[in-house]
Amino acid sequence: MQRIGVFVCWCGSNIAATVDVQAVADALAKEPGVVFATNYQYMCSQTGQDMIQEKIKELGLTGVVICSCSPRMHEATFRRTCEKAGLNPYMVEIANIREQVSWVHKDKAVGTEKAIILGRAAIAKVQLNTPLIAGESPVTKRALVIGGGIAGIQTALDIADAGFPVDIVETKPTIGGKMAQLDKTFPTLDCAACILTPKMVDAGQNDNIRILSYSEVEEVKGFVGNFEVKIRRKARYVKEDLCTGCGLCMEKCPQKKVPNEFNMGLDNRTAIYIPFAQAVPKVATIDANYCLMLKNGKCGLCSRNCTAGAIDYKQQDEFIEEKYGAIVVATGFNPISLDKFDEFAYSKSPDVVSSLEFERLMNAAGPTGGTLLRPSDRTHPHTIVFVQCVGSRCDASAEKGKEYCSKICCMYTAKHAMLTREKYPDTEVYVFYIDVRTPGKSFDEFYRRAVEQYNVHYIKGMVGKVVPEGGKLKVQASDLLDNRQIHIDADMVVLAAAIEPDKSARPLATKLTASMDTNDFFTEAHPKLRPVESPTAGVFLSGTCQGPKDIPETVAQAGAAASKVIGLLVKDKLIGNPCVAKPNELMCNGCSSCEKVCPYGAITYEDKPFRGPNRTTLIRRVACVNPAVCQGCGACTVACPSGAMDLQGFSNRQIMAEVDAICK
Amino acid sequence: MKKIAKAKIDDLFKAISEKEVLYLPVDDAQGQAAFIPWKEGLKMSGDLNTVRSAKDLFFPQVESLVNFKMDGKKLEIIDAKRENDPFVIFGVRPCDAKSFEILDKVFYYSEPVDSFYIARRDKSTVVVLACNEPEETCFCQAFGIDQAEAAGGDVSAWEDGENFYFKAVTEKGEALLEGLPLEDAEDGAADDIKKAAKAVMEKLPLRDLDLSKFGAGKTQELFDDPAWAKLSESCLGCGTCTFVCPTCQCFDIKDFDGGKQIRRFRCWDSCMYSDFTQMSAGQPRPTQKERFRQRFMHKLVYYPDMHEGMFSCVGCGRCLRKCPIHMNIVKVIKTIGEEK
Amino acid sequence: MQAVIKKKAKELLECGTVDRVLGWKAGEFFYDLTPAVFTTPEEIDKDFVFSVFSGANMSKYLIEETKKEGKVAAFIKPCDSYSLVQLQKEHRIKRENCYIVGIACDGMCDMGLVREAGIKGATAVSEKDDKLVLETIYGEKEMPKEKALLERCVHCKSKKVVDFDEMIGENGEENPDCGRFDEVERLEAMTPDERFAFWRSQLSRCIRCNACRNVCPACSCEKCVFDNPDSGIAQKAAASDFEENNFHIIRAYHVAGRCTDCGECSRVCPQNIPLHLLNRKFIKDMNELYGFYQAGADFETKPPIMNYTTNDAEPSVVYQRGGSK
Amino acid sequence: MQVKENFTPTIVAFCCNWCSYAGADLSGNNRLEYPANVKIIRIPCSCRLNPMFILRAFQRGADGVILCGCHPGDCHYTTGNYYARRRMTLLFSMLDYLGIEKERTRVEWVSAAEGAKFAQTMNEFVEAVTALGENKRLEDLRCKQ
Repeated sequence: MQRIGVFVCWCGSNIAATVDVQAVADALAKEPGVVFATNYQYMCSQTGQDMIQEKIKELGLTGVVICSCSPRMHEATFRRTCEKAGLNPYMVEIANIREQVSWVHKDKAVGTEKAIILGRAAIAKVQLNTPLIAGESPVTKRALVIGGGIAGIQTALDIADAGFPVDIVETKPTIGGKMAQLDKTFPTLDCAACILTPKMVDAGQNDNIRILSYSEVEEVKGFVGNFEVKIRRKARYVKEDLCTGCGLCMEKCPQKKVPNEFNMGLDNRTAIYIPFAQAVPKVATIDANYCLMLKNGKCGLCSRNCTAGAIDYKQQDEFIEEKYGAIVVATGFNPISLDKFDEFAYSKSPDVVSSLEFERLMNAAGPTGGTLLRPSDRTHPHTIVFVQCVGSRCDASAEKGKEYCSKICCMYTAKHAMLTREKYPDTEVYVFYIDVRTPGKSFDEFYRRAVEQYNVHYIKGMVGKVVPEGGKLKVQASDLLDNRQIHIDADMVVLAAAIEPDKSARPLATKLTASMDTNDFFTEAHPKLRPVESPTAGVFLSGTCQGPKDIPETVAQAGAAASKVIGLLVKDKLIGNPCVAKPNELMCNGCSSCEKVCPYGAITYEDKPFRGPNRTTLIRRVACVNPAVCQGCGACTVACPSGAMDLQGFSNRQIMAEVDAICK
Repeated sequence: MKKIAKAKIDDLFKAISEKEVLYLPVDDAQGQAAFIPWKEGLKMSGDLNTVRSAKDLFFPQVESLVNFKMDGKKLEIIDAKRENDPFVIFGVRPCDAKSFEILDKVFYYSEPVDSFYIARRDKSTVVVLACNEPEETCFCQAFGIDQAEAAGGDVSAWEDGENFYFKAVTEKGEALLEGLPLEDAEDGAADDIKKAAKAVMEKLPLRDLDLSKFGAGKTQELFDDPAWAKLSESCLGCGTCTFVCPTCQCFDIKDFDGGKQIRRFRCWDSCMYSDFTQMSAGQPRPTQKERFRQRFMHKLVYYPDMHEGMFSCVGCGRCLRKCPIHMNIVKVIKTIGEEK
Repeated sequence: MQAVIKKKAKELLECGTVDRVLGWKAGEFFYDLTPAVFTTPEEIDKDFVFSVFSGANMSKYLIEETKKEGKVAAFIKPCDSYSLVQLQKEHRIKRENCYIVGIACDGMCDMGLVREAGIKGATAVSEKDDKLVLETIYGEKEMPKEKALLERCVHCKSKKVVDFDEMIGENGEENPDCGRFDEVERLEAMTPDERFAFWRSQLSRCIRCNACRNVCPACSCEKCVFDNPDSGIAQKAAASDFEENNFHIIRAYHVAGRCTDCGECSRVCPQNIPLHLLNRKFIKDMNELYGFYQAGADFETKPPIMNYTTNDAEPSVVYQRGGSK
Repeated sequence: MQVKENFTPTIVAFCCNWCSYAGADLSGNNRLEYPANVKIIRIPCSCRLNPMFILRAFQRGADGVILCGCHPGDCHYTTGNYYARRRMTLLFSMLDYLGIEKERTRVEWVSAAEGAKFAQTMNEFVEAVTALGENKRLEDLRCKQ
């Protein structure tokens, strides 16, 4: 049995006016285990705290109950007070007799009675409290950024600037991501490459940043501050340290018919290639699916011509293992596949293009050198129809498309329309939209310029059908405002395809035990208050892997994620919350029920030896909770049928003791 | 000897229940027989026996022993024992009647006596009803019980298609029959019933169950029999056999803190349970094999050791019917001690 | 069927595929079969029985059997196979240590139901058409076989063995229209007072023998909360009406989402309490609220109670349905 | 149903630490009254509420039990209240199935800003439970005397 001291606070008249504090102290003094009970004007004052400390020492108190304001107010205060007096801070319980008694009940007798009951409940709980000690764990001062788009680059630069080493893992041969493919950026119309490529160079030259391009995360172990990550460096058949990026190999390569993914397959590249001129690292990569040497063993032209001797046809995938304190996910997005949207004739006509393809067609470094030409006959289009919300904001019951708004399409379509009109004033531009959403700095002005200054025809309505006929694209649409059917003979149709998380995100989430929503966007630890953190401690979110975003938002979030990472990495050790789940291994069945409901991936299983009957040893699978990862929600304790999993500080017995005391 | 026509049996029950509480085997919600206090409209069950034995009426599953009241740090002790009203159990089968003798030896005659048990036992009048239609699970004959003779109670009773016949065996029995609406019958009135019953008893498959391997003093021979492991391997460790058994008598004592009062009560325990006789030092019977062995050794060896060779089984066959995996004392008797 | 199974059992032992065989062992009568482990072909010849009284679900025994050295063969009926998969999902059975022979099943009989039909002193049985012919000490009696079928077989949810190494007989199909929720619906249609009276009349007869729990494949806890003195709710007997209710509510809750509806709880209850109606209520509610789910039907799907969607029904859905007040 | 005069039910309110407990505090800050027979137990998250605790409360003499947590989507631990929602839905349905008055149990989502909603919820709940009268169906007589 504990030796409990009860301290009843008046809170001036806040409590004392509607609760007879003397009567409360007297009643609670009679409870079993209570060795001392008193009341005082302001328990939180220095004098009040001194009294508590004095009594702990004088009477050898093992538990303290404070009847005062809400624990949300002063629990931390009183825990510190008691800790200074040598009592474990978790041996303190608060009975909330201000917010939940004196302030909500006017009758003094009623208030006093309730205060006594709440005091009893706190006493009953403290009887079962055990001293808790927060765990500590070291922090590896290195961060991993998964994804080398603008989000990953920005996060890495910010972390590196703070003095911490960062690795960027990028699955493509170069960093740069989607932004590298863009032409101009809204709403300022500055060139994407002009603002991105310097950052790419910065990242490549920063001593604190190591770029692991053409690499993938294979396995993640450990927890916040202590991740161990295995990274696969895919064989690029070119020695990265030797390749100078001169490009001679590309000139010599006889296999020139490889669809160029950087240009969305609108032109071809060679089997050995550097994706684009400003690639970082500027290192060639051999595409094993097309290389004649790797496929048939007949060629070797690149190797013969490489003055640096960088070509290595025998290269294998390599694995590196590294420790990290924090992991940032920046896996980005992709436009959805338009195969299912037959009504827009995307797969039937090359002149029906996605917006990202359109970006390449407009780009000076693109397949057409920046001249807008129809892919089919390389002529200038004179009528262009833009279709918004292709696969965005779809009905849940529809079998294609996404329910969410992709957020960026309205603005980039306005940009495309405006740029087209500016470059080719003789071109008629139509935009079909459901709504035009422009909530951003200078966004609406931008859109209005497209309509008012550039005379883009914005039509509220959906395109029903696109039919290629006689070199034209017959567009059937409805104008909802004028309530009429429209037929347009277009030369080009541009589809604003919805964006979706990169396909690598789901398997990565599993490796990280990070949670995702039904659309495969990573979920944040709190939708409002912790938007750049994953619920899994030590895992942070940057960019569109968390939800659709434009570039400024992505960069802002990337910086925010970096600052969270820096905040973690500057710590030498992490001090945990001791009110975490703890399994009783003797009772654990290893059934995995707890693991299934843990939002943090804090639970793992181990085969452990136990003493069996008659001097035997039994090996049993039992749950282990990592106290550095567990946040103490208690979901697992209820999922556990045997009651083996319990929550420290809010144990089954403690809560039932409170119930008993209240219902008595 | 007395008799009453079956058509008028309700009159008899009414007359008895006016004097005392009358417990009668009645079909419950699921059509199984249980001893239930008779009231107007309840019909006697047609089953051979109740699912739970008649021991419940003397040794209930849960019984308060003493209560404590807490007032702050003060403790008050309250005696939980209540005065029992006299009661009649009607339709106890000869096997169950024999089980009272076995329980009496433990609770009634062995020191320390069980005052709770005695209080109930003394207030009871037992009407034993002979079995006309014994079943294949009956092996009471192995324990010297004659299903045709309704012995072991205060009143012996027989029934045929028409009538119930009664014969008082003890003074309590005579007192019960006195003043009840019964007709006189000649002394041999039940002879034909007995004869018919005996003829059926001859046909029972477990009639000749051989108990010669068991009894007092056999601990050494049987304790380490390797067959225990095999027999117990499928045992689920539930308490069905012990709880339907008329002779199982183990109990545990528990406290319940209800907030206003703390109750100390006893409740049936089962040697089949993993925490049976659990001690702070550990479990003396760590696996189901030891627990399983305990149950049968107690019935067939330890009890006879302590009670002049009397077995603590009456062959009622309840465990044969109710064990979820059909392991039972008959299989044990036939298997243990076979391999030498 | 028995002959094929026995042959297979012997074959598995003889060719060393397994070291032990889990099966049903003959008893004193035709019906009292006991689950047992056989280690030699001779034992199998002598004592192995497979009949309409081989109702016991063998999957739970595999928890202990697969911890032992060597490999064990088990004959698994369709309904047992769901428990087998569920137990593997819960990491309770080491699949590599067992060899599963799936057996087609036409339904199992229960001796309690034979007795309920008024047949006393049965000593032998044979099947004739749809009838069971019973020899008794009171002469020959017969009854329709369907009257002796276990409740779970009358409303058989699936004749498909979901996990096996080989199959004896043809594997069957799931039977979604088995009507197993009819009785739950009947209770739901009652008034709360009627339901309360019904459940009191059932649960008040509970003797807390724990047969339901100990036979249940989902109740495979190292130590049940009701046996653990530190849990705060341990009880050796139901000492009050509340404790009777509490045990059965909590037990049903603890197996919710893991219960495969194998029906063993109701089969073994010595008091014939229809315990499956509690489990089925949870199953029915989960099916209706969160989409169809059959525990043990596959290795991947999360039980609904350990899962969620962001637009689940609110608990107030309970107020809007069920019998009148 | 017969209502005893002057019957004041015992109500146990389990409140999650992050939203509803703060919501309850806010009704205090705003001096919004609710009956004193509501006693709050603080739990870290609504998903900490074990059905055993609810039954325990009824056994020990509670007449109504209410769980308050963050609004779905707002859980401090992101998913806790989703689990709680399923668990409570199934438990309440089971209690109803056993014939226990469903009005005795309730779940309400109360945010830290909803002090008024907290007080109003408690007022309504107390009223509903008072109308039902004493909890008889899940009581344990041993806890009453």
